[in-house]
Amino acid sequence: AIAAGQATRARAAEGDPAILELPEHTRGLGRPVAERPYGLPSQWEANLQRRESPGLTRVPQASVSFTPLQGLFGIITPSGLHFERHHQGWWDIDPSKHRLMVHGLVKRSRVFTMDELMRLPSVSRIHFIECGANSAPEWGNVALPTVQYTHGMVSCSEFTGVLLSTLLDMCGIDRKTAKFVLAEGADGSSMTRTIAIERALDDCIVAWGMNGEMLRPENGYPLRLVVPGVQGVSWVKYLRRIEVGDQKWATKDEAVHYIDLMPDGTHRQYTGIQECKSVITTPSGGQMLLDKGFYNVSGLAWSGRGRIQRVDVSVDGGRNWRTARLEGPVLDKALARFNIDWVWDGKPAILQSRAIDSTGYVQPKINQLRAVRGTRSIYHQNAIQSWRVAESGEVFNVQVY
Amino acid sequence: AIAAGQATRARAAEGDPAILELPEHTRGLGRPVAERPYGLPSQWEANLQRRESPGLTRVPQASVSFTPLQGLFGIITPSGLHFERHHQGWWDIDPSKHRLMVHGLVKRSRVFTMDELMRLPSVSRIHFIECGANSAPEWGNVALPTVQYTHGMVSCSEFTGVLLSTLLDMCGIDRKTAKFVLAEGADGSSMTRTIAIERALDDCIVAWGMNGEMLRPENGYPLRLVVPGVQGVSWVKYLRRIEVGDQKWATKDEAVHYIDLMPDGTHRQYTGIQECKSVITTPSGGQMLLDKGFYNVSGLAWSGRGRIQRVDVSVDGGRNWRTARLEGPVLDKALARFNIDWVWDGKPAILQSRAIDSTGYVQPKINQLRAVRGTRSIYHQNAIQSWRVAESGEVFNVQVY
Amino acid sequence: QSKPWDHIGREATPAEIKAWDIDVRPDFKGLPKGSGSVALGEKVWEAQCASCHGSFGESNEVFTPIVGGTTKADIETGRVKNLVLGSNFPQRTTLMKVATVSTLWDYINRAMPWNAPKTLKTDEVYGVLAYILNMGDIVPADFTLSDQNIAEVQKRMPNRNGMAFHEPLWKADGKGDVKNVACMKDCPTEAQVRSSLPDFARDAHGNILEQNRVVGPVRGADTTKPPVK
Amino acid sequence: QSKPWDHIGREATPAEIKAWDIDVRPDFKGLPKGSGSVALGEKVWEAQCASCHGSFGESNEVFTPIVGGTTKADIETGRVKNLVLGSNFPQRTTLMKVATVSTLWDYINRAMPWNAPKTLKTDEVYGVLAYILNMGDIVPADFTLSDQNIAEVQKRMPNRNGMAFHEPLWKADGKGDVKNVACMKDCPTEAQVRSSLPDFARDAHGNILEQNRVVGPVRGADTTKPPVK
Ligand code: HEC
Ligand code: HEC
Ligand SMILES: [Ca+2]
Ligand SMILES: [Ca+2]
Ligand SMILES: [Ca+2]
Ligand SMILES: [Ca+2]
Ligand SMILES: [Ca+2]
Ligand SMILES: [Ca+2]
Ligand SMILES: [Co+2]
Ligand SMILES: [Co+2]
Repeated sequence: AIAAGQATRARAAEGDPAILELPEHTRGLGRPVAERPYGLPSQWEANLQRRESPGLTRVPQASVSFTPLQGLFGIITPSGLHFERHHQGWWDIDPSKHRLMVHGLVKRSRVFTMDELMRLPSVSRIHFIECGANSAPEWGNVALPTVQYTHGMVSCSEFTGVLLSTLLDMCGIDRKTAKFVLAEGADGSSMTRTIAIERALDDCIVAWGMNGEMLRPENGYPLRLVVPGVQGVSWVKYLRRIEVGDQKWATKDEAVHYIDLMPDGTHRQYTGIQECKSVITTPSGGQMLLDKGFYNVSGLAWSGRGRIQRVDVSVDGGRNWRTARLEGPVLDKALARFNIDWVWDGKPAILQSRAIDSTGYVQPKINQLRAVRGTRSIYHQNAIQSWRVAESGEVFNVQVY
Repeated sequence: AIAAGQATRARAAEGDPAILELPEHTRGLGRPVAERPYGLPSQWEANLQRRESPGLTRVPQASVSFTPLQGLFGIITPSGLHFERHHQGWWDIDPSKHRLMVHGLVKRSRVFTMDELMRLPSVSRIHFIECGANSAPEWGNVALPTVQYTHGMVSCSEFTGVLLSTLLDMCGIDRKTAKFVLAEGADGSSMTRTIAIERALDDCIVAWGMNGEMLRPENGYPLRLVVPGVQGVSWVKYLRRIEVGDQKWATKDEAVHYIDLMPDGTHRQYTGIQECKSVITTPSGGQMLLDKGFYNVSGLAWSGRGRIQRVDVSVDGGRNWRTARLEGPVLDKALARFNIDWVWDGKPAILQSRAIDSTGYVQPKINQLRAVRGTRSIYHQNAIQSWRVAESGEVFNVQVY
Repeated sequence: QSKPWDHIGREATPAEIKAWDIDVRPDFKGLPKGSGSVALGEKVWEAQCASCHGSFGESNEVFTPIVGGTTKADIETGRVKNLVLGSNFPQRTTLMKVATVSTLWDYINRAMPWNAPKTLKTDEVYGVLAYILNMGDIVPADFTLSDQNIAEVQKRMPNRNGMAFHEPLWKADGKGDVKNVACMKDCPTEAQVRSSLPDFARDAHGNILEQNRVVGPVRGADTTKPPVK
Repeated sequence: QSKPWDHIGREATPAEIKAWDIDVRPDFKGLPKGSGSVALGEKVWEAQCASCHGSFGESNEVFTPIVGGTTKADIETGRVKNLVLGSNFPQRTTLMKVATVSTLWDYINRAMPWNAPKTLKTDEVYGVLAYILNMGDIVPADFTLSDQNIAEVQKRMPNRNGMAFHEPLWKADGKGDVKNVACMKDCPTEAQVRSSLPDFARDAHGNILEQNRVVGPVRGADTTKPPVK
């Protein structure tokens, strides 16, 4: 045993066995091309899954699964990890039988097959989608252990489709009377949401493509509405119908949910915009720093009102701030990735990020949000997130202001 | 039978059964969230796979699988459909045992674990990767039926990693003597490629992230070199070693392959740059237009020397050209998506696209390429691609100049 | 100006529009003619709704209760008092929130029963909505709800005056109602922890160790164990 | 200037560098001492290489042949004539192309045998390379290749003068050697088909119908049938 111990030590001094002993893959023949005609992540990445938050919802077909932001890079969300929000379950619809109808206050109504839609002039644009209820459980107090659950209802993809304005123009909308459109899905919930005509004629996309391929079934295959900057529930999946009208619809998901309860007991209705927000994803809640010393602190920032202009980071609970590097491209209503240097001295620290968008809006602190909106509004919680790094290296979700 | 026929006609006049008869998914409860913790494309998308070109290579571990560009959108390539090129098969390497060594003409050599690399300052950037042999079989004559096989060895992803320059700076390269670096992989082939020190210090990335998650095993998990603008073989997968030196290495894949045979019998050696190129992906070879009338002609353009500045499209075999729309963002050494309107009158047509990059270089015709380089050089075939649309609507791969 | 793609697609037929254009607006545009009594509604409810929502619309099983928390006084004022800050009522039921009765008609018709949406007959929708409204004391037990009297019922909705429209959060170019400033140095903050994760929540989402990558600058904490002090 | 991340990682030990630093350059930097005869090489070849590359390095099975196509005259000039335009030689063998003998030493040592790379002993690499060179008439049958004489052998490589360095295709900011102009109207072109897909190639990649999406502006053509005229 002593001899073996000495041998191990000698070898350790000589170097790392992972280098000295050539691994199997350096001495063998690997696997063939196209063994997986559609590829998957490494077996070593299985920990990064979309996951439900237990207790958040009561039935899994009217529920949420969250994107594991704690392990992601850059701005593109892998489509396999895109968060899910269904109200009546997801379907894998036969695209040859899917139709889109556009009607209402138009000169001529229109029915399109997928074949027809996909012939139309298309655009491809990178946008974030965030559920209006992202970070909702923490309007009051800290409730969730990791960034997957605090912020994992945001994703960012490259969407391809025809501008909604192109379709509305084709139908000859009545520019005088047309004030709103209703978007409706083809699933059981037939999700319906009102969109202002200015939004509809601006940058909304009737999209079939997501990150280079067709939308995934969980995200509305074969057709979904993309409403840049607006909460995800308006990005109607399995889109089957657009009605042009002159009044808001007050549908269930704009009259009973996605309404923001204010301290005076009124609800703000039609609060779609996802205001400027950011979060540090590494290091973040539930993670352990391995050691003192240098870290690349990395995170995401976005704004439903435009581009990210700047992100500042504090490591002392908001007393002092430094401006982070933004990775390019920094796009309109898209996630932006920021990075900043940090040397951890091993002492307790509180990390925060604060985004500023192209309108000059500064992401608020949770107490500033509460001062205006109270703690019960559920939606649109875009406060600065705080992560406490303990001496042990463990990172905890906290509220600091 | 007559009655049934009449009933069908009557119903058809009333409308489309796909609308009139509500489908099951409009009348039922769908599937739960997180049923697939890592999602996959729709069952209806199974035709779009990466595929081998029969006869191109002789053993599937030293072979190629091609990206189905004919069915993709935008600029991001779905990672599951990223083309593959292996020389000795692919592996799914345990990242905790992977090491990167940097040594040679440096003040201090360095060994990094993945834990250590991923602490370093990182960048996230969107770049294309193209195999130097993409489109190679057609230096002579038309040989391949579809754009998957003519151009499917190009992909574009968002890569995340540490700049190679950061690592080289850490090691203190000797700026006087250091002229080249060698990059080496950890697989059986231990692929080795020489990179000029100016390239290495410019925009090369030692990358672990691809499209938001870790690299896929087929693309070098857990570490690959990204050499923007340079042919894919230099993007060494399973990267294990960087040696700094003062001479080129003339490794097998830069002395026996990836050398361009010229008419005079010499080979051009070290021809890494992927010059400006484009291709129309819809409609493209092997596809059938469903009808006369309007089409959105869509394609991809890229340049290893910079950004795409303009793409022109001809529908008459290169006699007349119109400038296409470029979708944003248009990035350095990244794919750019172009779109242009076209009304097909049902007569034969020949579609071409021609890209111009930020250096002013104009993508050449195949005869112009041949006039300088002959027909035998195998690599770096960046000619204008021609697709002939027959009266039947079928699209054929042709050469026209 | 006409576009070269204008020929793509075709007009919808009246039957097609009828098949899909099912939405009902607050002004009752889209509401089909029909009627249903509370009694009919009770039958529908017990047969097709109660299994999920409970016999009195009070079940928490699949969703927040539909009925409860509203008072006769609310029906007078059109503002639900239990929504005001300080109220002790534990839930926000559907009837407490919804301002527009059309919303309920539209939604039940469109999406309920949850596992068999769009199977109710028009009169059944009227009936079951009448039953729900009756459970909320908005209509009497002998009421028959119809397209003729629904506008009257709207005037009794307990939270009909409870909605505020805050335009800046509806328009992309609006200005936020919450303001922070981009202070960089010695900024005002207590810099102390005001709230942190309750102990029971540490592993309520499973072991976080297993939800993080096996390499990288960090690992997941083993939340099956208490934090290291 | 020092960086806050400079402490990350550690120096490689000499043993580690030795284990991985296996590359051999054209100037023979990195070449380990050793030697191997053609006779030894023949044994290695027959046992470990011939199954894939053929007994005389001529097999097409897994790859282009390694040996063939070079002449004594090429060895004199250092330029392989069969590479010149107009030659009838059907293949481009490894020995026809490779200019640097170091390349072969490095590659065999690094990657061969294909299914068991890095298992050859140093002397076996010398030997099997000697055998390949002998098959190409570059060294005699009684030759023993070693680190001492490999530089001499380099002088006999048939294509040693066959490489050209064209810097513009090596540098990102180089200028292309092929020029087109961005003509927009009435441009010079025959606009006629000079080459098209041979009939046999129509379905050589399978049925293209099954390689396209089931919806969209186009379908895949059914290439099990001839094109519609
Ligand atoms: C199989 C279970 C089930 C049955 C049966 C069912 N429901 Fe529901 N109901 C749900 C669920 C789950 C939701 C929440 C859906 C969502 O998240 O969008 C819901 C939502 C509702 C809502 C909206 C509540 C709110 O505040 O958003 C109403 C109203 C409603 N149901 C009425 C009915 C009526 C009337 C019936 C019978 C005709 C019925 N339900 C049958 C499960 C059911
Ligand atoms: C199991 C099959 C197999 C065996 C055994 C094998 N090889 Fe190979 N060899 C290959 C393949 C396949 C390639 C091409 C690899 C690539 O694509 O990079 C190759 C490539 C080569 C090349 C480079 C040829 C060129 O032009 O690129 C040389 C030289 C070579 N082998 C020599 C050897 C020697 C020497 C041995 C025995 C010690 C050997 N091979 C054993 C399959 C084999
Ligand atoms: Ca949402
Ligand atoms: Ca390549
Ligand atoms: Ca309507
Ligand atoms: Ca617990
Ligand atoms: Ca070396
Ligand atoms: Ca055939
Ligand atoms: Co919702
Ligand atoms: Co290769």
